[in-house]
Amino acid sequence: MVHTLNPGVSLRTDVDDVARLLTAEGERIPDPDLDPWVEDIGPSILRSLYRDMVLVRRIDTEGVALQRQGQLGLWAPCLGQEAVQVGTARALRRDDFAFPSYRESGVTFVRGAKPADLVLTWRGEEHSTFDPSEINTAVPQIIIGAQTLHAVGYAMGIQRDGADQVAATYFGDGASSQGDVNEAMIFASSFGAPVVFVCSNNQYAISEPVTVQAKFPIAGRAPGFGIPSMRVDGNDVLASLAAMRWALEHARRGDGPAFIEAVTYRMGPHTTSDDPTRYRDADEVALWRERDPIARVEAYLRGRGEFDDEFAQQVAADADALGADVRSACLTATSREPIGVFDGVYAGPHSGLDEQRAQFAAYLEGFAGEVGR
Amino acid sequence: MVHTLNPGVSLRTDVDDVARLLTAEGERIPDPDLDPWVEDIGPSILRSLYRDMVLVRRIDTEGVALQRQGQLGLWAPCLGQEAVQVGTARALRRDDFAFPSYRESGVTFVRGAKPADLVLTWRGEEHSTFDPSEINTAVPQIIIGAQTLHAVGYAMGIQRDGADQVAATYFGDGASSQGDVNEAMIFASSFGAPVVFVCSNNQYAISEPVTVQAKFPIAGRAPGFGIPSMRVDGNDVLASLAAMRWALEHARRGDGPAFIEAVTYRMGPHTTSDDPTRYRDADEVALWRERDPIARVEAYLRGRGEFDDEFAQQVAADADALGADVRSACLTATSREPIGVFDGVYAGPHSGLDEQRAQFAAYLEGFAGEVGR
Amino acid sequence: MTVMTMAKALNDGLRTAMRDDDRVLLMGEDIGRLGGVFRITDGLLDEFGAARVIDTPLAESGIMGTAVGLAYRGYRPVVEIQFDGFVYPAFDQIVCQVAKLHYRSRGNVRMPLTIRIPWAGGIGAAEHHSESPEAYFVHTSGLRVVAVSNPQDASLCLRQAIACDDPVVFFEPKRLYHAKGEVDPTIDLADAPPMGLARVAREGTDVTILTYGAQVVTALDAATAAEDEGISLEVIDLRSLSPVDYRTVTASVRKTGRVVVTHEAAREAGVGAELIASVTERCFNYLEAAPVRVTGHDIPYPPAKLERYHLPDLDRIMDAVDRVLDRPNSLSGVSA
Amino acid sequence: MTVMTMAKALNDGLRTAMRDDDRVLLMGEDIGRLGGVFRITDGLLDEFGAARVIDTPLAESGIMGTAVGLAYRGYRPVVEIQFDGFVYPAFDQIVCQVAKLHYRSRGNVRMPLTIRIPWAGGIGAAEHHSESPEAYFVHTSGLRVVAVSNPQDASLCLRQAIACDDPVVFFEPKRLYHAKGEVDPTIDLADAPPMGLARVAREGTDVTILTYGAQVVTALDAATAAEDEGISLEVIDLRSLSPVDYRTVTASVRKTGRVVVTHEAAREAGVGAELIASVTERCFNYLEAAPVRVTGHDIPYPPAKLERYHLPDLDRIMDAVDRVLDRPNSLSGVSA
Ligand SMILES: Cc1ncc(C[n+]2csc(CCOP(=O)(O)OP(=O)(O)O)c2C)c(N)n1
Ligand SMILES: Cc1ncc(C[n+]2csc(CCOP(=O)(O)OP(=O)(O)O)c2C)c(N)n1
Ligand SMILES: [Mg+2]
Ligand SMILES: [Mg+2]
Repeated sequence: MVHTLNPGVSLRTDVDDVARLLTAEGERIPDPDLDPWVEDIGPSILRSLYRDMVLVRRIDTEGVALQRQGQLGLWAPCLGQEAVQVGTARALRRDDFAFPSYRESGVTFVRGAKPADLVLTWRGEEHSTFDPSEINTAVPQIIIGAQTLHAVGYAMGIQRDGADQVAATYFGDGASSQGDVNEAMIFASSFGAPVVFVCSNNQYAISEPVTVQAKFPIAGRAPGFGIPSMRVDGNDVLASLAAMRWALEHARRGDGPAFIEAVTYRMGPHTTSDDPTRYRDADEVALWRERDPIARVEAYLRGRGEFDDEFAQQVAADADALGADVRSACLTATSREPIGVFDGVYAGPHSGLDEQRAQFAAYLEGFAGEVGR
Repeated sequence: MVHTLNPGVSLRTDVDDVARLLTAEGERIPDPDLDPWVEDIGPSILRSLYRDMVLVRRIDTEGVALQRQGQLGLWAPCLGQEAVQVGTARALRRDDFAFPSYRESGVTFVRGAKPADLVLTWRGEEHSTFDPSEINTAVPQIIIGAQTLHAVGYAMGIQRDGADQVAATYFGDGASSQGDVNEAMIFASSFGAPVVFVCSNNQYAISEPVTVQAKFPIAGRAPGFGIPSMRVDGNDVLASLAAMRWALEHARRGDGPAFIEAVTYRMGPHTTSDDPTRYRDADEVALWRERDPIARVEAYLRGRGEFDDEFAQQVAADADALGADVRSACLTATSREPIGVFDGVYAGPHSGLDEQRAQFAAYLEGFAGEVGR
Repeated sequence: MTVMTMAKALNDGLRTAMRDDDRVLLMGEDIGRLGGVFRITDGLLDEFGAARVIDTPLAESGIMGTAVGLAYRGYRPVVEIQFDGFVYPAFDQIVCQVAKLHYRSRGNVRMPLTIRIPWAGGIGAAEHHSESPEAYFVHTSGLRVVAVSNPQDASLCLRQAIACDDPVVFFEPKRLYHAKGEVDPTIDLADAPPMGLARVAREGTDVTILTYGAQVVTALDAATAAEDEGISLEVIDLRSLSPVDYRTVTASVRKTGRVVVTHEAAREAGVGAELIASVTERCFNYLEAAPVRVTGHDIPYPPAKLERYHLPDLDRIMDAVDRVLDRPNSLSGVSA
Repeated sequence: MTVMTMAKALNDGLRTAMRDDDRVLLMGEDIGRLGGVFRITDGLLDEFGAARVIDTPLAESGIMGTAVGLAYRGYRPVVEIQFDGFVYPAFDQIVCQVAKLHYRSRGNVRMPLTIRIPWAGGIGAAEHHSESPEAYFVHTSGLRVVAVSNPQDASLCLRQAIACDDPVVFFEPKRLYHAKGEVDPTIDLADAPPMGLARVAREGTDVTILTYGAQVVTALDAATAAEDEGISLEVIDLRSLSPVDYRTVTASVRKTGRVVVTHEAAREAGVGAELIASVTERCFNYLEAAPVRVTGHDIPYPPAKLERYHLPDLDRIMDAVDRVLDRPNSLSGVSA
C-alpha cells in the first residue's frame, strides 16, 4: 500500500528516545547501530575526548567571564553541548570541511581555531578571524540555517573534484524550521552530495521550546527527503562520535547525505544578553545537569580505573592555560584603524568605494589635525 | 530503537505506486483506505464529475486556441490533470478556501470562476479578476510555493474563529523544493492548522523531471513533519475525491493538516511558450495518453450501462457553450484606461502616488490634445 | 502625558491596538513568554493569550506568508522581525505578496500588515544585528514605510500603522529603545494628524537637515553644536519614508536653500538619494549649494568596534554643514 | 566581428568562459536540456556535461546558497535566475552571504559568482515576469551590478563578470534578447577596458540622457526624434550600475548642463535617484535645470495590456527633455 501515514517513524519527541552508548551515570550500554563505529575507541581516546570537552567548557567559562567584564560584546555559551560538538568534530578528517553556527565554539576549537579566533569576533573586533581554508572550517554563521546550503554546495564541489572529503554542517533545532535547511536537504538528496547534517537539538531556540518547531523528532524529517538519519544522545560524546562516523562514512563512500539529530540541552542562556528564567524552570535545568556530558565520561573511566586525580589535574591545568591564552588574546587585541572599515569589501578595485575611502581618509586626516571644532 | 533510517517508507517513485480506485481501463478496484470515502458516490455523481472534467478540458482547449490566435498572451494548459483538479475541488465545501497555482483552471472553475475569470489574466488585462471572498478562492499564484503559506495562515485564522472550514492549497512537484512549501508544512504541523496540501505531481517542472526535485515520493516528506499523507493516482477522479475527503475530514475534525500527492502528468507543454519536445520523448507522452482521466470514467460508466451517447453529446454541447462563453469573454474584453495603471495600489490616500497619478493624468490629457509632436 | 521609554511606548501602543480591535494579532520569534528580545511585547501574551500573541517557528518567510493568509482571513497581523538583518528571508513574501496583493486583486484583498523591525546600529551588536534595510522597502511600490525617533511618535505611529489598511514597514531604532520622552498614549486616532507627516524637530534658517530614526538625535546634537558657531540648522524628522511629506520638506528647503541628508544606511541608492533627487527636482531654483549626504559608507556593516567610524556622527554632519555653507573648514569633498 | 543576437552573444560568452576556466559552472532552473527558457544556455549541457551545467531543484535560495558553497570550494558559479521576479527567494543569501562573505572573512573567502537575471518588461509577460529589481542590488554593498544593452556588451561584460573575483549581478534585458548587433566574441579580457565603463551611445550637446538596459534603445530613438526638432541629446549607456562611471557621466553633464535619467524601475529610491543625487553633488554649478527622472510609476508592475502606460517611452522622454530645456510644451511638471 502506498499511504505514507508511516507507522514506522517514532512520533515521540521524548529526549530519551535516542541512541546512546554512555548513560548519564557513566555506564557503557550496547547499541547495535553505534557499537561497530567505536570498536577502536579505548580509554586513551576517551580521555582525550574528555580533555577536549573540558577545554571547550573552559573556553566557554572564559567567554562568559570576559563578557561579564565588558571585554566581549556578547557570548553564546555552549555549556552542556560539549559532547556533540567534540564528538562529531573529532570524527571529521582534517580535510573535511565544517560549516558551524555561532554556538559551535567546540567545533571550531577542535578544528584548530586559535584562542584569538574564539573571542575576537565576540569582542566586535572582526566579523571573523581565521582563514577558512587553513582549518577547513567556514566562517561561523549567524543567519539561521544559511550555512547548511553552503555545506551542500561545498559537497557538490567535492563531487566535481572527485575527492573523498565530506562537508559537515551544524545547526540548531530552531534552524530546522528555516526554508534554507529544508532546501539544503533537498539539494543534498537530489545531487547525492557528500554532506552530513548535524542538528544540535538543545531544546530551545532562544525562548522557544523545540515543540514550537516540531511536534515530532527532527531526525524523522530526513528520511522523507531520502536521507538516512539517526537520533542520538548529544550529551554522550561516544554516541556522538559513533553517529558521526556512521554518517561520514555513508557520505564518503558515495551514498549521499546523512543526518544526525543530537539531543542535548543548552545549560546556559541563549547568549549573555538572555535571561532564561523568563521562560524555563530551574527544575528542568537541574534535570539536565544530571546528564552532564563530561561527568559521565569521567565516571565511566574511573569505574574502569582509567582515570585518576592526576589526570584530572593535568587536564584542569591545560584548561587553565588555554583559558589564560583566550583571555590574553582578548585583552591584547587591537582594533583596526578607522579607515580599516573599508578593507576587504571587494577583491578588486571599485571606483565608487575607492573614492569614498579616499574622501574618508582625507576627512580623518584633516580631523586628526583639528583641536576640537 | 531510535534510528529513523526508516525502512517503513516506500522509497520508490514509481508512478504506479499510488492508491487508485479506477484503473486506466475503467475498472473499479478496491482500496481499503479510499473506499470508505466514496460509498455515496453513485453513477450520477460520477457523471457530473465526468462533466466537470470535460468542461475543464474544453476551457483548456479554448485557452490554447485563443493563445494561438494571439488573443491571450500565454496559457498554462492543465490537459491531463483534470481528475485531480476536479476531484479534489469537488470535495471542498463552498466555505472552505482554496489557494491554487496558475495551472489550476480546473480548481478555480469548480470553485465558481466565471468564463472571464479564466482568461482575462492570461490575456494580460488584469492580474486577477474575481473577488476571492466571493468564491472562497485566492488569487492564483505564480510565485512557486508562496500560496502554501497563505493557506496555512488562513487556516490559522479559521482556528481563531472557531470555525470548521478548511484551507486547501495546490502546488506542483517542482514547488515541493521551495523553502516556503516546507515552512508551510512546519507551521501547519506546529499549529495543527486545518489545511490540506495538494501536490499535483505532473512529473515535470517545466523541463525538469520530478527526479531533480525528489529521489523519493514527495508524499513521503509530510510524515516527517508530523503530517499524514497519501499518494494517489491523480488521473483517477474518484481516488482524488476520496483522498481529498479523507484529508479534509482529518483537518476539519481538528486533527491538523493532511497532505496529498496526486501523481499525474502534464500532457501539454508547460505553457504555450514551451516546447516540450526538447526534453521529453513522445513515447512517454503516449504512455500517459493511455491513462487519460476522462476516458476511464466513461469506460467505467459505460461498462455499467450508466453512460450513453446522448449524455456524451449533452456534455459536449455544454462544453461547446462554455467554450463559446470563454471565447466571447476574451474577445469582448476591454482594457483599462491608461491612467488605470494607478488603480488599487493602496487602500487609502498616498501623497506620493496621488501626486504621480495627477501628473500622469495631466500628461495624458495634454498628450491626447497633441497631433503628433 | 506620561514619561516613558520608546520600548514602553511601543508596548503600550500594541496593547492599545489589541484592545481596540480583536482582529489584531502579533506574530514573531520569542514574542510570547520572553516578550521579545527587546521586551516590546512584554505582558501581552498574559493579557491576550497565545491565539493572539503567537510564538512562531523560526522562519521569517513562514511568518510573513502565514501573516498574508491571516490577512486574507480578515486579521490584522503585526509581525515582529527579531532584528533588521533577519528580514531578508521574508523578502519574497513582502515584495511579491504583501506589497502587491491589493493591486493584484484590484483592491479585493487588503493587506493591513504591520511589519515591526528593531532597526539599525550603534549598540555594539554582532553581525547582521545593525542593518538599515529601509531603502529596499521604500523602493517597493505598495508598501508604506515609517521610521520613528521618539516615544510619542512610536506610540502614535505604531497605532496608526496597525489601523492602516495598507502594509506598513515600521522601523524602530534600537539605540533609542531606552530613550525617554513624554507620551500621550490616549490620542484618539480619529483626531490625530495622518500618519507620516514630517516633523520640524528644530527650527532653523541656514541649513535643512533631513533625517529619520536615531539620526534625528544626532542631527539635533549637531544643531546645538552649530548654534555655538552661529549656524542655525533646521532639523526635519521625516517619520514617513514612503510616502515622504514633501510639503514640509520643500517649505524648509525653500527657506534655507541648503540641504544635508543623513542616515545610517549605505549611501548608494539609499533613501538619501531619493530625498536629494526629489528636493532638487522640487526646489532647484532655491538651492544655494549642492545637497550633501552624510551616510554609512557603502560597505557591509562593520564589526562593532568599528561602527563609530561607519555611523555618521555629529562631526561628519557638521563637516557637511560646512560644505553646503561653503565654509573653508569642510574636510570632505567630492571628486569629479 | 559577427552579427548576432544578444541571446546568442550571451550563449557564446558563457561557452567561452567555460572553455577558458574549468572552475566555471552554470546553475539554474531548466538550463540543461531545455537550454534555459530563453535558450541562453543552449548546447552547453552537451558540450560541458551535467557536472558543469546543473539543472537544480526549484528553489532560488537553494541555488544561491549552494553556489556560495561551491565558491567556498573554489568554483566560479554562474547562476541563472529564470526571471527577474524570482530572485527574491534568494535575496537573503545574496545580501547576507554573497555580498558580505569577502568582507566578513577579511578577504579570505572570495565570492566570484555571476548572477544572471533575464530582466525587465516590454514583452507582454505575466505577473512577476517583468520586474526591474536592480536598485535593491545597487544599494547592497559588496555587489557589483551590470546591465547590458547590446550584443557586444553582453558578450564582453558577461565574460568579464565571470572572470571578476567579486559577485556580479548581471541584468539582461529580455526585450533585447533578439536584437542583433556586431560582436567580436574573441576580445582578449586582458586587453579589454575594465568592466563597467559607461559608454557614450550617442554624442550630443543639449541634454544628457543617463540610462541603461533596454531603455538605451528608447533613449536613442528619442535622440533621433529630438534631432528633428533641433535638439541634440547625448545618450549615455551606463553599463555598470554599481559602481557608476562618474567620469564619463560628469564630463557629459558639464557639457550639457541638463540631465534626464530614464529607467523602467519604479522611481522612488531607484537608480535614477542615485544618479541625480550624485550628479547634483558633482556638477551642481554646471546644472542649468533640475535633472528629471522618467521612470516606471511607483506601482507594482501592471498587467501586460497596460505596460505601455508604465514603461517610459519616447514621448515621455521627450516630454522630460522639453522640461529640462524649459520648453513650453512640456506636459508634466512637479508640484510643490
Ligand atoms: C534568519 C535569522 N532569524 C532570526 C535570528 C535570531 N536568532 C538568533 S539565534 C536564534 C535561535 C536559534 O535557535 P537554534 O537554531 O535552536 O540554535 P541555538 O541558538 O539553540 O543553538 C534566533 C531566532 C537569526 N540569527 N537569523
Ligand atoms: C519562485 C519562482 N521561481 C521560478 C518560477 C518559474 N517557474 C514557473 S512554473 C515553474 C515550474 C513549476 O513546476 P511545478 O511546481 O511542478 O508546477 P507545474 O508547472 O508542473 O504545474 C517554474 C520554474 C516561478 N514562477 N517562481
Ligand atoms: Mg536550539
Ligand atoms: Mg510539475
